[in-house]
Amino acid sequence: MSTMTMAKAINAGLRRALAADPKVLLAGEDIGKLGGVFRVTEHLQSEFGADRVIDSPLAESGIVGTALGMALRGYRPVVEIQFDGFVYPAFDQIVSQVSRMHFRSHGRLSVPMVIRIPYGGGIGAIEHHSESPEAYFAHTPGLRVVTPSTPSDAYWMIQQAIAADDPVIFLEPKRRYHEKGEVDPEAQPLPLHQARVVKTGQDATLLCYGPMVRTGVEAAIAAAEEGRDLEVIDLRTLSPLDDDTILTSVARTGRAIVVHEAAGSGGIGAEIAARIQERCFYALQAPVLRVTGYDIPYPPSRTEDGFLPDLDRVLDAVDRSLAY
Amino acid sequence: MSTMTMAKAINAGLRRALAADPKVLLAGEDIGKLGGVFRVTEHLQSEFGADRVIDSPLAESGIVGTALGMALRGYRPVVEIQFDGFVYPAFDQIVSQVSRMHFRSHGRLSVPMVIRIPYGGGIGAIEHHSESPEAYFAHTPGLRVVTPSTPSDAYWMIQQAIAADDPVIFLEPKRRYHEKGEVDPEAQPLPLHQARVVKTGQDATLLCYGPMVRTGVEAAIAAAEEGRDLEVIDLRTLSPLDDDTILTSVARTGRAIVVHEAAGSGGIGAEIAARIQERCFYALQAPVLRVTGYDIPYPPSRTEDGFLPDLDRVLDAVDRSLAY
Amino acid sequence: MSLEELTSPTARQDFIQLLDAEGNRVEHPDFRYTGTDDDLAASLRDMVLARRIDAEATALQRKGELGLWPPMLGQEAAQVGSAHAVGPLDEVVPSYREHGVAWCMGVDPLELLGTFRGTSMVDWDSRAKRFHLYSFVIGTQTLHAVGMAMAMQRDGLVGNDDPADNGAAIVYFGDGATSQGDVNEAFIFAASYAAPVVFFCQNNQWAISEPIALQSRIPLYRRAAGFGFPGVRVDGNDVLAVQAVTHWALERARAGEGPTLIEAYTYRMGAHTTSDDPTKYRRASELEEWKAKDPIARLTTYLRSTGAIDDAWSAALQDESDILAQRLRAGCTSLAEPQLADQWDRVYADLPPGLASQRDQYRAYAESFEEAR
Amino acid sequence: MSLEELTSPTARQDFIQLLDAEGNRVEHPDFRYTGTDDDLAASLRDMVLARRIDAEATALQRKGELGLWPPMLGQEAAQVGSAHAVGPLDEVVPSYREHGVAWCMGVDPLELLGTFRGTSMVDWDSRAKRFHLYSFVIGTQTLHAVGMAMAMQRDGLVGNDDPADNGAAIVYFGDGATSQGDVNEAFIFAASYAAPVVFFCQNNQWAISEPIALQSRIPLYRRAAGFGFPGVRVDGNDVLAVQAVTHWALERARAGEGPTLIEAYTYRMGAHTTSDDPTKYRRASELEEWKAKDPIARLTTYLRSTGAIDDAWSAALQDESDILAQRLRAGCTSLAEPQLADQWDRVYADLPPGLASQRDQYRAYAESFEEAR
Ligand SMILES: Cc1ncc(C[n+]2csc(CCOP(=O)(O)OP(=O)(O)O)c2C)c(N)n1
Ligand SMILES: Cc1ncc(C[n+]2csc(CCOP(=O)(O)OP(=O)(O)O)c2C)c(N)n1
Ligand SMILES: [Mg+2]
Ligand SMILES: [Mg+2]
Repeated sequence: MSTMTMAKAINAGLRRALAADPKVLLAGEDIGKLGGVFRVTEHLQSEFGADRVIDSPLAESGIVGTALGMALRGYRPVVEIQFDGFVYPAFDQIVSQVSRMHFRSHGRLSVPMVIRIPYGGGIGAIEHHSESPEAYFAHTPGLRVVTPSTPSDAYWMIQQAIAADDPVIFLEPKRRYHEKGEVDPEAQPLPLHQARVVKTGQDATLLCYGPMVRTGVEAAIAAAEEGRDLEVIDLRTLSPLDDDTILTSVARTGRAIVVHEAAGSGGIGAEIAARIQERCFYALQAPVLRVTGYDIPYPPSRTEDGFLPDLDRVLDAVDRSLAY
Repeated sequence: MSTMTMAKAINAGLRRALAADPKVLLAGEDIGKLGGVFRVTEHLQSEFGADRVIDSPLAESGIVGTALGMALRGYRPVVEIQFDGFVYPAFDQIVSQVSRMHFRSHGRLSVPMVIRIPYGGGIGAIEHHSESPEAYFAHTPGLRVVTPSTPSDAYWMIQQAIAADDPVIFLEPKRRYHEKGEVDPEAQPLPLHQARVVKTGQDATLLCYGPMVRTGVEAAIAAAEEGRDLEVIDLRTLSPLDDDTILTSVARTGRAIVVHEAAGSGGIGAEIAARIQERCFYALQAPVLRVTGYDIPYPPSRTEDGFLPDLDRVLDAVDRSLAY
Repeated sequence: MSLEELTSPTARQDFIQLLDAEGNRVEHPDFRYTGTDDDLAASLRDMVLARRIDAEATALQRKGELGLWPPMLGQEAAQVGSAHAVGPLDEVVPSYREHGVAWCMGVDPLELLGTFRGTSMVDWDSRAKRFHLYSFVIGTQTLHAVGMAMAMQRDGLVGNDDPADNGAAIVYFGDGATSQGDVNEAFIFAASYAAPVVFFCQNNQWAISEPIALQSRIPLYRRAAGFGFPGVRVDGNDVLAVQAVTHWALERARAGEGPTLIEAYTYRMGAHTTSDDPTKYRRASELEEWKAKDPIARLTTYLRSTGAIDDAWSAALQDESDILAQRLRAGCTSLAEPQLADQWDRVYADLPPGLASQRDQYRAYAESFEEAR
Repeated sequence: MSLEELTSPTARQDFIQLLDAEGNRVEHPDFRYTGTDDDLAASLRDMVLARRIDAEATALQRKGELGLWPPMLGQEAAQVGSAHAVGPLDEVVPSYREHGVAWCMGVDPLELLGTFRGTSMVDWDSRAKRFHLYSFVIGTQTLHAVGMAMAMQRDGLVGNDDPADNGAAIVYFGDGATSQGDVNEAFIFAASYAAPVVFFCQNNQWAISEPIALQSRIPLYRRAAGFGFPGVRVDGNDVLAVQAVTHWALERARAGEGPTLIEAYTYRMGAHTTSDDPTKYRRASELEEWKAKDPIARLTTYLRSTGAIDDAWSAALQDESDILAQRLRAGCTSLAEPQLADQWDRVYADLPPGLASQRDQYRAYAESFEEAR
């Protein structure tokens, strides 16, 4: 058991995966000597060699496309996209090739590949460095989309993602990279595709993921002071969604609020709201509410505090939900 | 007033736009002498010259990126993506550049550009030729996403899209290209961003667009025989959605069924369901149901009849909705 | 040849030819065909049968048995010649028109038909055949091939003392494909890592209706030099030259000397696909000119002139071809009909529970529906 | 020079230099600087002020006033030299490090700061300045520039008899950017349409931590030949050579002779951005070697040697520089704070009703919140 940041936890998880399986490879821009711009791959090239921790030319489609080729020969590539906003040049390879190779080959081929993407805002960055592209990937059959919210989950989930035989979009909430938590390398981790009830509660269910889990927990604590007992769920997997955990909770509380940074329209919250109302119709005491980024491009960073869901916006939604 | 196919109607709309404004340009693969693989641009190059109807090298990112450059100097480029499945190489240019240039420039620059995409299945095609990528674009702030369902709408909407100062993703339901309808060049068209009530009804609202409008209307006719009075709405605009028309209808009928070809998870139906339950919570007598493509890649064409929403699946959903 | 020589735009190997259009063997200072006339007869056989497969598939499409077919008519030498250079550890990554390569790699042509009949995505076992899935998004497969080549480097299959231990990847794409970003990125990755890959571009002069001049103002093979590896142009209708050049390029790759771009200069004698109408965009005379360069005719002329083949040989081949055609016609209509319910199991290696229940619901719905009939 | 000559890898103009690192003018057979020493003094002034802007911005970042800054230290000659070749009808399309070009194009350096302070997206009026928005997704802007050049062709701004009627686009990008598909597609479109565009690549040897050798095994300028247009390498720390070469390339473009790739061989003397730590990946000695080639030092030496500038000139420039720096420091902290409520109006030319009500709801929420405080 030790305390470490999420960035270090992913580093430790990658190290363990590299050590355990010679087929595991890392590739990406600046991941070698520099250890990545967030230092998530720090020291891994010197430990495992430049053949296994590969600095790639500056071309995301090339990175993903060649990784797919390596996967087809039995490797388990883990590629890093330097920032969320730079995944789009690789979009074609991801949605038309990586996600479908298993399907196209009638199940003969598989693509055990992980695409790591630091994502989300809140770090005062310039444009294209604070995006939340998860809905694009979650709408794409054949991909798995997961995101940890704590160092411990990050440590385990990256290893589980690497071990998975399907392509996994691994979203790393960059503004939580430097937050610390306990990591127990002997623990028995939760399965990759299961949501976690972070806090149980009776009055309403807060559904959040990645960078917003901390916000959700803080909101629950604040709400408790006002006598409101919120259940907080960390989704962890955005595709496939863990319907059981979500629906069981909302069936009980009758109220749900989804929180994410991405634009609301067509976001993960839309799918969750649609599912909940489909399957918990009679149990719902209020509409599923969404607290999300607005339907505008990520704004100049000095306005991001207003753009990103925060404690107050979540509590405001709780109020509105409970008012039904 | 004349009767023509949708493909000819778009051709006629493009011709009128080219004739009316010298700044209108077309670009794309094979759109010149060949007139496009669907002949939508037939004869336009010989009429307006190769400088205005431009055959492009085989590179979608290049087509969209250069069109953006032309738009920045005052042109109104209309680019053709040959098939839905080939838009992804241009995804970065579309979501990170085209959609944001107005925003990035604080409103100083605008991008009056149309991206035409023949989309959807039902034509027995090989893979990558039957995709429905609309949700990716609808989740992207700064883009407008529209789709006609009839020759008349196609004729007018393409002209309105070209006249719009915002970038417009113009989705053409390819399996309806050869269906005929009336086109009146003297008519007063509906505004581009308004849905149309195709048929009024009391019992439930069918929300459909593009290729599915015909299916929706057929379902309504069949349902009428069983004494069920369905309202059918042709959304026409997928982003922004015409909330007024949608919500007014569902507030009245209390039931809604969204129909589309794209995968259900994270599709347009999710957003519509989420909005309806948010804003018509008390009016809803049944959950908003979705009849969509399944969450799998587009399957071999000899299974597409089962994959695509059809009359029976829509009626089945109507039954389920009315059973609540 | 040195890299400098190979990348020089004025190098004399501008158009490598070993068998001219009239069926005469010609000398080239750098390349020669090392096989026997019997080997060439085997190539001719493959070319003839590949053409027959193509013709039958085209006919099956006309009869409505296939939804679409992209004919390879005219490209037999480029495909068979290059495929004959493929070694036992090599990987072949096709585009969508490589029916001749598929044939040489042992893919049952019936398996090719499934994709175009709509009964399957891609039917053959790409790993067993070392012939990857057809690829329909132009250019994407070039990156996959480079990745496979990078994997071979890591597998220790490159630059070994014993050439039998070495392998490489060869990837096929068209002239139009060279405009795609992915193809150029593939050049970059391959050059950067000196990956053992051969870029085999069939310049058939057209990308649907677009002539090569729209994609490149200069000969395509010269693209490679700017990325730091050799590019060569070979007469794509000359199976000897194609095989010799491909052999050389694959050897370079396997030895660890890095990538090569081969531009096989050929012609798409048919339509782009059965949906296409080339009269809209190209002169009939162009086809006539290229007919005079037919790859099968010239090889037949040559082999007859040397006596390697005779009437009996041709008659036997004709029989073999007829039997194959017959098998294709019969086999096509009896390809198993796909079941939608089966498709869910192919989306993920481990089917998620939500998707399993979606499949089950579909199945129940479809069955209820069948019962109701 | 003919195209053949220009695209030959052995051409003698391998490294065009007109002022060596010691400040001596040198001859080149094909290029010469046509300006006066006074013109050069004006270039020196721009280089010195650009360096000062860069230094102040770096300092402002250190003080926490900017979130980030990408220093251009060392690239002054490449930027000022090329910018001085820009004509009145030309369009300039930058990447994100072109602070020196921005300065020459008349952009108020305070406007540069807003982007990096997080007060704005991009502040300047790109059309009025003919200096397009900064671009942060590597390589994308090269296609925009080609599109602008295509627009200029249609505007009748290319190949006119009177050179004053002609224009072209010049686009800036880095050595790393050359690996992106978009950049290579830009080469293809430009070549295909003979678009009036100059591709100005500042090869500063590094793409963050990645050395140029990872992107290309051969000199970058040679990439162009494979696409069918000339590429030249110029000493990017020699403002005379940069200006002469850029002038020539822009003239070619404006005259309708098509694109050129210029590789300005220079060095990023600072960190990639203020977030970067170059000691992790590069030798200190490398920086020392390049310091000896400093673009400002050599031009100062030269102009002092000819007497074009003297102590008084330098002192005046120092004063000007100090005043500019002072203005930047003061101006930075008083840049208007952006309002989130204003952002909605910039998403669409015509704000859709749903978005207007989202904005109004936000505003009401924010106000209620303010009131509640
Ligand atoms: C990304 C993408 N864009 C467009 C298409 C449509 N398309 C199919 S084949 C083709 C032309 C390809 O030409 P070429 O590369 O020369 O190969 P050929 O068909 O001649 O063998 C086009 C444009 C596609 N399949 N993929
Ligand atoms: C598509 C994309 N991928 C990655 C990045 C992250 N990134 C920013 S600058 C940079 C290096 C660019 O190097 P180069 O093109 O040489 O320009 P320089 O910074 O040296 O001026 C990288 C990888 C990005 N901005 N865009
Ligand atoms: Mg071709
Ligand atoms: Mg650089």
